[in-house]
Amino acid sequence: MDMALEVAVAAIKIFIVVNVVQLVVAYMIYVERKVIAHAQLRLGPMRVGWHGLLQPIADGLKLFFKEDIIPDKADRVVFVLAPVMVLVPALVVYAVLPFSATFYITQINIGLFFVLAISSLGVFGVVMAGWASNSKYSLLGALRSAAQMLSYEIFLGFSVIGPLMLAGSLNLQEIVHAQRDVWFVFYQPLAFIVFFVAALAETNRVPFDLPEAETELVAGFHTEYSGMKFAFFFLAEYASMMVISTIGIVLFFGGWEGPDFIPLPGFVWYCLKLGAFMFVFIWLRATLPRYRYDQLMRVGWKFMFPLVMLNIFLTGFLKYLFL
Amino acid sequence: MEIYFFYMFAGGMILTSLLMITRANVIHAALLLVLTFFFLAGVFVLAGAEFLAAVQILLYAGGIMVLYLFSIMLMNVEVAVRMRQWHRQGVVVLVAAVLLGLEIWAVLGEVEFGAPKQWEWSLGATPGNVEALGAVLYTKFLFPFEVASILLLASMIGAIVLAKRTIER
Amino acid sequence: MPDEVEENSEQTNDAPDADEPAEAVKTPPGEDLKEVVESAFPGAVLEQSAYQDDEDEATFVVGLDSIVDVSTHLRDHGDTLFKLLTDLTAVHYPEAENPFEVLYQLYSIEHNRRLRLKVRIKEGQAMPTVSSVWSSADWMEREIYDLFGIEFEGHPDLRRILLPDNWGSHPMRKDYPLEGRGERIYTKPKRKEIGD
Amino acid sequence: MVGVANTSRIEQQSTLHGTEELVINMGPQHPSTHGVLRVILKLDGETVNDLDCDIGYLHRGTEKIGENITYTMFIPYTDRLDYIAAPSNNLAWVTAVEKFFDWEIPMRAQYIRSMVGELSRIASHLLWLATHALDIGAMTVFLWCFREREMVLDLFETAFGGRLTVNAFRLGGLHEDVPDKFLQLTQEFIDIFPSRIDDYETLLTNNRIWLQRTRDVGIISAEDAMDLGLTGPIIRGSGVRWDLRRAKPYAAYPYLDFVVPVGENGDIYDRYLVRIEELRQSTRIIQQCLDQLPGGPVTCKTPRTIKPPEGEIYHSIENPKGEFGFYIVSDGTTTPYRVRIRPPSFINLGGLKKLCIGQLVADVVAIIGSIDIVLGECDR
Repeated sequence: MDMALEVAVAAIKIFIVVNVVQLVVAYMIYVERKVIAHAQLRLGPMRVGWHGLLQPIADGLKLFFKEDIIPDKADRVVFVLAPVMVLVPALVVYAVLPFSATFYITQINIGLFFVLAISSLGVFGVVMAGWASNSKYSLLGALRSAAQMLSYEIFLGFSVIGPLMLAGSLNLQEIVHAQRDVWFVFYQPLAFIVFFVAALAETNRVPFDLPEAETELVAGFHTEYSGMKFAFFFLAEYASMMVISTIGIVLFFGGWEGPDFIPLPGFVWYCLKLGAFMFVFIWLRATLPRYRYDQLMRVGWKFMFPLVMLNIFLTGFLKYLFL
Repeated sequence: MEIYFFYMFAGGMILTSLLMITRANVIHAALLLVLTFFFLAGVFVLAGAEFLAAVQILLYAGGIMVLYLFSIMLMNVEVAVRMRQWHRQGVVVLVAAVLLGLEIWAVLGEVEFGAPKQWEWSLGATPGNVEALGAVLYTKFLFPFEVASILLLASMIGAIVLAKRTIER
Repeated sequence: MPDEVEENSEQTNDAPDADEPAEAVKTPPGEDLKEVVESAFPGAVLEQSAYQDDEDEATFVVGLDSIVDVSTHLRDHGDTLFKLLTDLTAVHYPEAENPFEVLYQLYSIEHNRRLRLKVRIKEGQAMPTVSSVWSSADWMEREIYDLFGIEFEGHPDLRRILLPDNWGSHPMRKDYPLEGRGERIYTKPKRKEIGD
Repeated sequence: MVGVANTSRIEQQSTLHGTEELVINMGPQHPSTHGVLRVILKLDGETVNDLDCDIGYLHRGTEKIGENITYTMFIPYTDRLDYIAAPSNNLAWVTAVEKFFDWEIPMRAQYIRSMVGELSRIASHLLWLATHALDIGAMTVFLWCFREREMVLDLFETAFGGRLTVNAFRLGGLHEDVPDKFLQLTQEFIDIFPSRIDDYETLLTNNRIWLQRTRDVGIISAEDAMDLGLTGPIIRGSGVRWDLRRAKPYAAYPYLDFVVPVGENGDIYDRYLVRIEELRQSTRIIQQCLDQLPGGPVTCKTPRTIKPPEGEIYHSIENPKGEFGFYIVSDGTTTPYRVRIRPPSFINLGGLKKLCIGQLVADVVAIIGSIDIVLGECDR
């Protein structure tokens, strides 16, 4: 009986989170369009609803009803599976993310590790999509993206080790609790820089949006996709942006905790911090050009890798000295 | 309850590995191997080794298999599919299969069937899983661990040297 | 207004007009260039003309055989340095004895001078390519081949460039019909690979 | 005619063993080939080993049309060549035809011609900067540039009634004098434009990523540039201080003061800097034109039918994209015997192969952007 109840509660939580995430993602796209539009002297969506507020819904509906095209020479099974393989890991990760002190689906003691493991699977969908499309642009995009995401996963993984050493736990809740006094970003600025750059690369955002660089590869790995399958890629991209932002908030900015003198609920703090992160993502997109493939790799291996190793070494050394 | 999950994961593992070795398309085989890793990770979780499960997914599925796919995709799969898949190695295969069967039979003879009471069914409840692993790895097994690292390092450098020579040529 | 103008250009090449007026009264335009050519290849310049005696319109008619040599010489000689092949085109005079005129419009940045070379050829006669002298001739010769049907011997990659491969005729010829179905002459796509 | 893709030197070979070069087709429907250009690339990984261009998708036989209509009727056709900077083409055509005659073009017309020519240079360079930056991923510059380009098009509209294809000049001068409002609006535009150039430069000039993407990429030496016949900002980017406005002045340029900017390395970044400086210099030229603009008529007395004497001339001007010239053969009738357009985009594009081989595929996009082509003029 207890078990059934547990399962039911978990199911309800999952239902809420998945749906809220999708809605939030839809509106994140809206916000991105608006912010970029205003950076570029445009208004952005204005037609559907007040200031285009219903635009995401209209877009969603449009994508639902669009014709679903599978290219003749595509590998049908893999082609259909690929968007799913991208979206599912992006959503599964939400199972362990702490949105506030009380609201989360589950907490496991390898939380952070779980997040890294599952989000590393997103690259499969991308590679599958690129290969199954049987198009050269898609294949090039997939190859780029596989190389890019694999490399930057390493830096991402190493950059979280610093905060982990300070917190002494892989459990996301405990990491947040460890920052009650001082956010780790002040202890770990190097780690944060590397984390942020790697996060941009992992989510394929400007200036690392090579896998889908539209001026070179048309749309990279999802060139051949349309309709709902395309929407899956889109959803997954923004969902993983949110995941990576949440991890950043948890590791470096004290998660849902805010300063004591401003009495706001934890969830509100979380949303504020998430919004700020997202804004930086969008801001960068409006400002920066794109790196070239070899430059991206050079930045990673010749600059970020030594930096993050230095950070781990320094953290260990200082922790040994002072704690 | 857990035993059903176990059978589910184990059955899935066997099924996907069988499918994997019979596919003509290398990409499909590689993707099925990923699925196999997933089921294996599930078994690890059931066994209370969630760290191992995460490593399984992160390294094998998320890392190594992507590299496999990466290199497979650069090949011309269409040509490979049309190629002959069964080589005349029936006799060798038969001998190997018989030997393996004997081994399995011998091992299974040792194991008591029934309720596996020595397994701790725990999902995230045990506190010291990761810590215990770390402690053991860096104290008792430090030397083998370092030896393994150096071995990997050496092989990595070797691979780089080989690849670099090709590029320079 | 004009008199307030100051020349602050760092341009190195507005000088050549300076020594002109004294002798230019008598000599036709491009006489000095002709001397440069004639010193190396006597008799290479078959004809010399210039529209309204304009220095920029100096034109030499050169023989089919000597065009590559003359071009190379004009490019490399210190007094000419025609390093820029500005334009390469052709004109069709259907009634003339040599119906095709191939024109080389040269420019020298160092001396700020223009020179036009002309070669007159017969129908079906192939031109030697100058793409070894100026790389820019590559595409322009392809264009002439495409629009006039003049072949260039030794061209590295002589294919049609503007029109489709299976276009059956050469539209810049004067006898190409302007309207009607005559212009839509199809041929089967012919994969012609020159230089293979 | 239709349905058959042109053959290319480059064809995909499929093998199972050994390193295979990937042949990809960029265009003609590709976001960054700036129109209908098809580039066939042979890639080794991401490195370009060979390249072949397929052009002609926009071929309209403009030269042939020119042989069959009068000199005046051809002016609007020149609009459709480099439609990004239409008045420049008009200027090239009218100055070329006027070379047949010894007309005294009124100074007011000459100044307005120079002014409009420079405005079209601004319009063209803005579109180049917009698309070039977009190719490299800087999206905001695109829309910022279009804001100013819009203002320039508005100016054209005020003066001549057309925005894109302007049909600005007539043989012998202008069709009619420009309205005072045009001069006033031009002054307003010139007043704000330098600060807008600063805005673009803030986003790009010292941006590390921009520098990494453009420095030492697509290098062409001055000698190679001349060999390939490259003209305009490309050859100036390679350090050749040569500008037809200086070398063979036309319109009011003999009386105007401006600097011809040159680069040092001949890479994409230098071409970028040269064009940005040309934007500033154009602003300066327009300011001088406005200050020095004389009064009087805008057209000289021209015969009712334009019948140049028999002969042939070549005349070229410095278009935003390079040397844009006309070779005209007149047989003494009202229609030219032969009109040859010397298209800078066509010839500059011919240098693409030399610029791209050995570079990465991402650089091809940047290099095409830095050449600044417009296919309408390339294919004619």
